[in-house]
Amino acid sequence: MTPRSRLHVPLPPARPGQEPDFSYVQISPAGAVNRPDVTAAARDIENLSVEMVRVLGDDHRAIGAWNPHLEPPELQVGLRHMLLTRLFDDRMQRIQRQGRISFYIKSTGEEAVAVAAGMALQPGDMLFPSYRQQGLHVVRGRNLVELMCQCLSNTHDMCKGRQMPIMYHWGKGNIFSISGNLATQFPQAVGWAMAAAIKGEDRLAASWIGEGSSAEADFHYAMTFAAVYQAPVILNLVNNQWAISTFQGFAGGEHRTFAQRGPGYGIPGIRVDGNDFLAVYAVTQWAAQRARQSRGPTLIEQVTYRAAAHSTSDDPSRYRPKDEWRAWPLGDPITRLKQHLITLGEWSEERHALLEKELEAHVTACWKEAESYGTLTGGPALDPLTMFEDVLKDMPANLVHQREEFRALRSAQADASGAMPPAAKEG
Amino acid sequence: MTPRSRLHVPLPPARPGQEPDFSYVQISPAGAVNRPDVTAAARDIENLSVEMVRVLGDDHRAIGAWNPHLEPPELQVGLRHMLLTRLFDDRMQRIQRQGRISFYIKSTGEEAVAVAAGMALQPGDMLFPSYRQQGLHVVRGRNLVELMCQCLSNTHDMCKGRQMPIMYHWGKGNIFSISGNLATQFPQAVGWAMAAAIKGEDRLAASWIGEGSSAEADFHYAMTFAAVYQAPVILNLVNNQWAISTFQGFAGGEHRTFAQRGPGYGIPGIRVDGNDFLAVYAVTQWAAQRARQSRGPTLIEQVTYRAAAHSTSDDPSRYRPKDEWRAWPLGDPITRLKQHLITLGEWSEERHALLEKELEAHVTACWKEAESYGTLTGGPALDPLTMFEDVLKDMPANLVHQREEFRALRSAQADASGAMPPAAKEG
Amino acid sequence: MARMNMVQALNSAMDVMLGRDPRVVILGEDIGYFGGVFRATEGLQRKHGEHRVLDTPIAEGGIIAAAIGMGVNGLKPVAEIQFADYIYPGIDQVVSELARLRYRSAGEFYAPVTIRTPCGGGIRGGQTHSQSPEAIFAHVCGIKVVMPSNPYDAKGLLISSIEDEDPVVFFEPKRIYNGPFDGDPHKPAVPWSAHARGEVPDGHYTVPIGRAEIVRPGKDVTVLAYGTMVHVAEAAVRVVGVDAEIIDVRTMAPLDVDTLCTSVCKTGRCVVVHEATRFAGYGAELVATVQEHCFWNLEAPVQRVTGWDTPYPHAFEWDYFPGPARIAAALKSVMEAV
Amino acid sequence: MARMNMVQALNSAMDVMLGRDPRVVILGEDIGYFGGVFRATEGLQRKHGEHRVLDTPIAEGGIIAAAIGMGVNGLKPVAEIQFADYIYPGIDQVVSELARLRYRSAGEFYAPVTIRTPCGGGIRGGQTHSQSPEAIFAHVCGIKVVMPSNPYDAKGLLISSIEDEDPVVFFEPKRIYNGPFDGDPHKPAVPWSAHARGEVPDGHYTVPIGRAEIVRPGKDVTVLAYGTMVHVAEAAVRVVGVDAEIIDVRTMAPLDVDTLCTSVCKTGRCVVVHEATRFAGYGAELVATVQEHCFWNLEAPVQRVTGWDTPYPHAFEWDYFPGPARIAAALKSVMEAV
Ligand SMILES: Cc1ncc(C[n+]2csc(CCOP(=O)(O)OP(=O)(O)O)c2C)c(N)n1
Ligand SMILES: Cc1ncc(C[n+]2csc(CCOP(=O)(O)OP(=O)(O)O)c2C)c(N)n1
Ligand SMILES: [Mg+2]
Ligand SMILES: [Mg+2]
Repeated sequence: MTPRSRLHVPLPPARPGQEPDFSYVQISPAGAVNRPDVTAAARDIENLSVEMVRVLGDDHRAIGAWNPHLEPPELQVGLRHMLLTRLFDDRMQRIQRQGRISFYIKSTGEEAVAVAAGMALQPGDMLFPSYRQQGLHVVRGRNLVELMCQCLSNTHDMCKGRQMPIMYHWGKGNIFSISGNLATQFPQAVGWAMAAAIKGEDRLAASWIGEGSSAEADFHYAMTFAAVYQAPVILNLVNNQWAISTFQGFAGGEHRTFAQRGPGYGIPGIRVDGNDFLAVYAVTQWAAQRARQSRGPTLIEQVTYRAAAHSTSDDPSRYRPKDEWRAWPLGDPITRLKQHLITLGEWSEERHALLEKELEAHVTACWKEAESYGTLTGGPALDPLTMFEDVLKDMPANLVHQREEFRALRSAQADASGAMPPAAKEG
Repeated sequence: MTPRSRLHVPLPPARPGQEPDFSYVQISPAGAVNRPDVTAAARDIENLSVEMVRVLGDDHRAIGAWNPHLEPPELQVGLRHMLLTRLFDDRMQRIQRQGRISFYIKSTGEEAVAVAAGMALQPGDMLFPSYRQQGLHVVRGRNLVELMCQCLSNTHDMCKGRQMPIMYHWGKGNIFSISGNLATQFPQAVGWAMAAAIKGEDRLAASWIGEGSSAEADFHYAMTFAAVYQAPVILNLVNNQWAISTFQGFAGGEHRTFAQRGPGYGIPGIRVDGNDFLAVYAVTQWAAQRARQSRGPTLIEQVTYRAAAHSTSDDPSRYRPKDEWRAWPLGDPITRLKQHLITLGEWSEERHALLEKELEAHVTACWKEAESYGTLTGGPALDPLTMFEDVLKDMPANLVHQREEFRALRSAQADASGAMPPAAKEG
Repeated sequence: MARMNMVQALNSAMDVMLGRDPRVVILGEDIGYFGGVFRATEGLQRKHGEHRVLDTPIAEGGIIAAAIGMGVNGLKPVAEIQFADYIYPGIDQVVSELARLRYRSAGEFYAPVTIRTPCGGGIRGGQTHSQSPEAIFAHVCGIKVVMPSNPYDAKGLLISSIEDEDPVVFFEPKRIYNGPFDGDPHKPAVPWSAHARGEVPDGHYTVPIGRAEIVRPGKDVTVLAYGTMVHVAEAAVRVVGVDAEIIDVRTMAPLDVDTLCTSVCKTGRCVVVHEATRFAGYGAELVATVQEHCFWNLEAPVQRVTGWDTPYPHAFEWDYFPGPARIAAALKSVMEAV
Repeated sequence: MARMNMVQALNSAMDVMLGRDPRVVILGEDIGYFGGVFRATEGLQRKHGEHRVLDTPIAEGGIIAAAIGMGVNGLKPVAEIQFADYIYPGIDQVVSELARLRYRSAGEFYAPVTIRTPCGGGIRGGQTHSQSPEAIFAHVCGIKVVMPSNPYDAKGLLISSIEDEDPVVFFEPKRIYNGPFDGDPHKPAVPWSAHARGEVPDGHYTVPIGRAEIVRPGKDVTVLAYGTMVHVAEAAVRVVGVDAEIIDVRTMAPLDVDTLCTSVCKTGRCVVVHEATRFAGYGAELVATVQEHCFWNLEAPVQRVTGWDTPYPHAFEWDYFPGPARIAAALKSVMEAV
């Protein structure tokens, strides 16, 4: 009989109504993975791309060579940032449900990926996030009011009403503008890092993309350019198991870890427990040291789970078991850091409850302030005439004319209130 | 002192005036590499992506597990195809130098990559070459006259004068149309193979790109889709060390072999001595068996050397040592197969000289015939009115009008000058 | 006959073609098990199988390349690009390959691929979920470009596209997936069930590619529009009360010059409407074509009403949108001219 | 003052800017050690170092993305795309990122990248070495699009582009790298040294972006052209003997509407010329703009003379090329109209 080929179609471990099954996730015990010197050659540390760097054990203690030995106050700050990120997300989702913003994306369950990495980097390092690393803004001390105003497209919106909610940027905070097109920031971060190297600076770039987005060309460009020029960049691939409705197998995760892409390009790949604050901190620190010592890029696969819906437009119960997140074997990053601090004797359920209350109140206060700058439906509003600005540095003639046409149309409408406006000027 | 990063810029081993230096090419002894069963999992055969499959030893004998044990007549056919390819190339280059065609690309030194692979595949397998695998046409028995007519853009040109020389295609021979845009054929081959798998056929697709082109997005798309759907496809990455003026380090070859990209995607990667006819044949056969048994794609890095200029527009003496090819450690594929046959007692210098003469005469005869169908400067000519055809299946109105405009213009010019344009076929 | 909205009509077209022609395969991001973010492929995988309706990696260039390879291997792939804004990563495979394959191989190879992609604003999607890039594709010879304005045409044109042996880029104005939006976001939404073109046969039928349609005959002025803007133009014409002939262009390339120019030569006046940015947009071609063919009949300059030459701003969607007021102003202005 | 051909002028512009501004870096395929396949960057790496003049992997999208990142980090990158035909793999980074960054971040981030790329036919390059995709980029708001027609402008415009804080796509008509080709391939080539605009200052100077130039004043008809076609138009005008005003558009976006329309309103007749395919090409915008602004002055329909709506065919390059005969025919036809 002639052999015949058959198309393989990746199948997720469980569909709605089935039992969650995460047996495909290979997990190393905490402390089990060696921590090579940052001078190690990529080829000598390939095991890091297969195993999983973990620091926090089931007993909530930090163990092993990757333990970053952070002081309790730092851990408490980390906990605070993660908690604030989560509470902020929860609030914004509720606000979206109420129809007061048009859209939102939560990072629930993935807070450590942004917060721990952000804390391990220097303020001068440039961050190129995707839409799911709001924790970076929190780490860098951004006033939540500004993020809320962006989501509201109100008079204080840093984007002047031009972008969908969550497409933040922060020049002063060295956080790049988020794009709606997936993965584009990855090779841009490499270019930024190449420029830092050309200028001989000690700054590095870090970027984040989802595992689903890694199928885009930009992933390949980033890896190639980073490898060729040994750019000082940290490339984070956030494998939260899902890309909207498709599980990570559709991005090529069935046969290999995503971290293993690194060695294929001659770049160290590290697979890390993305819900382990200490592990994420440690690998980021390690990668940052490499970058600053001209030892080139690192690919970090952050293994985590998208506990929330993809966005407020999504309904995950259509494609995965309802409570799949409960079965996620790496737990919750906030709970784990909290338990670690409690085990250290540096935290308690009471303090946690108090902190939660404090942060809730903070979020509420921020929202009140943000609303005072305008909402979708009321209060002060951005002037629509600003929509003609910033297309180019100086407004070109066609936009000057169009702005005048628009201005005339509006005043005609205002004058006639209901009647049809007369012909625009340039008839 | 603050550590500072520095941009790494890949440096080729030698520049014009310097001694060639191929010490960077890691070479395994012939017969040294194991030949796993085609059912082996990608993860268990990663050594194949680092070592180098070689069958022909320095003593010109075939050894080791990869020896495909071809019969002498088959070897002789292979030698003939490679020699014909080379003589064809040489002739076409001379013809270009004489200004009789506008452009040409030789495959000198890389003939085994196309010829051995082509022979190891089935006629029904679909081939998606780059511009440097003319050997595939030779293997599949194409009349050289047709290739020459394409280069001449004459009345028998399969492309009807629309394409630069060497952009062949061959529907009946199952060889796809060559594109001027690098790498695009790679994911197309995967799509073709996916269709074969959807239909449950036993056909496979094979494609070739240069190592330089592997930096393009299409390489990544091809690898991702091939891995995800386990498509029956053979992806050949021809590492001939140069991409016009940049050496393979600029495509990411400094730190890793290109074959190692394979395991990064969960695809077996095999590094093969691309100038060893038997080795190329054997790895292709192995990959084809995998594909036909629904075991998915294979990435083959063909390690070879671009002995000629990039194209007739190029002058390699500007960027690499003049005689670098002489120092190439893997020798010449034709010489090696010839010596092997001589060692087997199945060939001789005399027979070789005779064959060369016969093939030279054949090429000459073909060229004479091809020229009779028209040249750039004389003889029968394609009707320019055909340029409006095949944009879409049926000619749209705008093109009908433009064709009429062109026709009118030409007859006006002809009237004015007294010259007669070729008669238009259509009304 | 059934009542369908545009999403259902598109779904029905694919369902019919999957059923009739074993060569048809559907592929794209989230389109299989999930049924697509706009639900256009809902139920198709369950019904026709995982080898006919394929979820893909998130790689638009890979999707289009794979579709080309499949097309060359005898299939008829229908690829979905989730938003037209995301077609750019795949544009090299469209321009350099899909559009050129037949020509460069003198007809020996071709890939009958249909690329479906939702375009236009109206869902508060901001600049990366609202673009209308039809002009770019219309400029690329070797592909057909289509944009329907109602469920009946959507199904008929999609079936024609899938059956066509040329590649088709099929733009779906997402703003009218659910109803014939007339340009006023403050009015209650109108469903397709209240519109004649929401009546859609269940089975196979075609609407020809390359043919515009006169959706409202008139004698004073010709309005050239497509997609969402057909309905907005109708609303504007109602308000102004002018006897306009409204033409739904339907196919951007190849363009039905005869229908358009016969009308403009008759009315002597013309307004061109689209949602895309104006500069070097598709409207420029319509204006150029009209003035070339109808110059001696024109009584006023042809006017363009389009999106402003800026990205689509999230908060100012309705200031950006070329709504009925702007169309009305243009209509009056061409009517008043001399 | 020196005599330079266009390649030397471009080289000189980059040399001057590398010398004046430490932020300037050049990157692209084969542009470093080798000096570029058209030699535009010859000697620059040797003179300015490997960290200022970078060979890159063959990945147009990566090149443009890296340039954006560099631009955001304070550099002024000049990226070469080896042929305009190969810009498509990088177009997502141009359209979705480079062109939109300033707008989406309300001015907080921007990348002052210049993309140089040779375009047009004339070197027997066939369909993948001959395209003129300026229309596509002109339609994309947020970038400037430039095409010079002579060495003087080439250097001055390239320096302006590098100094500009907006992104610029800089098309180089490769057919006139060496001389002002007049459209007749059978005549001996004319070098730039025989042309006034082959006189190029050695040092720094600029030619402003956004300004067209009247290269031949006249009163009977306006010819709008750019790049190679400026010279072809001049030849056609000489042949026909009409008193044409020839305008070199020079900047496709933003367009210098005033200069163009002032001329057409004066002459009352207009011929638009480009090498790119006609349908939905840049000429459509020129026609639409002219008819909108000069309608009441027009005495004949504006004519377009362009490449045919097919790919650029290798063997029929000169049948495809919109040469002097076609321009002359159009000139006669607009002059004869009524
Ligand atoms: C170029 C492009 N294609 C498609 C989309 C639509 N899209 C938005 S998010 C998403 C899934 C991304 O998944 P992943 O990369 O895993 O990130 P996650 O959402 O899990 O954080 C898709 C397909 C897009 N925004 N851009
Ligand atoms: C998309 C694209 N970019 C650039 C080019 C120009 N170009 C033609 S061949 C070539 C070098 C390719 O090198 P490689 O892939 O190593 O193949 P080889 O020529 O060595 O066989 C380049 C840059 C092209 N044809 N297409
Ligand atoms: Mg994900
Ligand atoms: Mg090569």
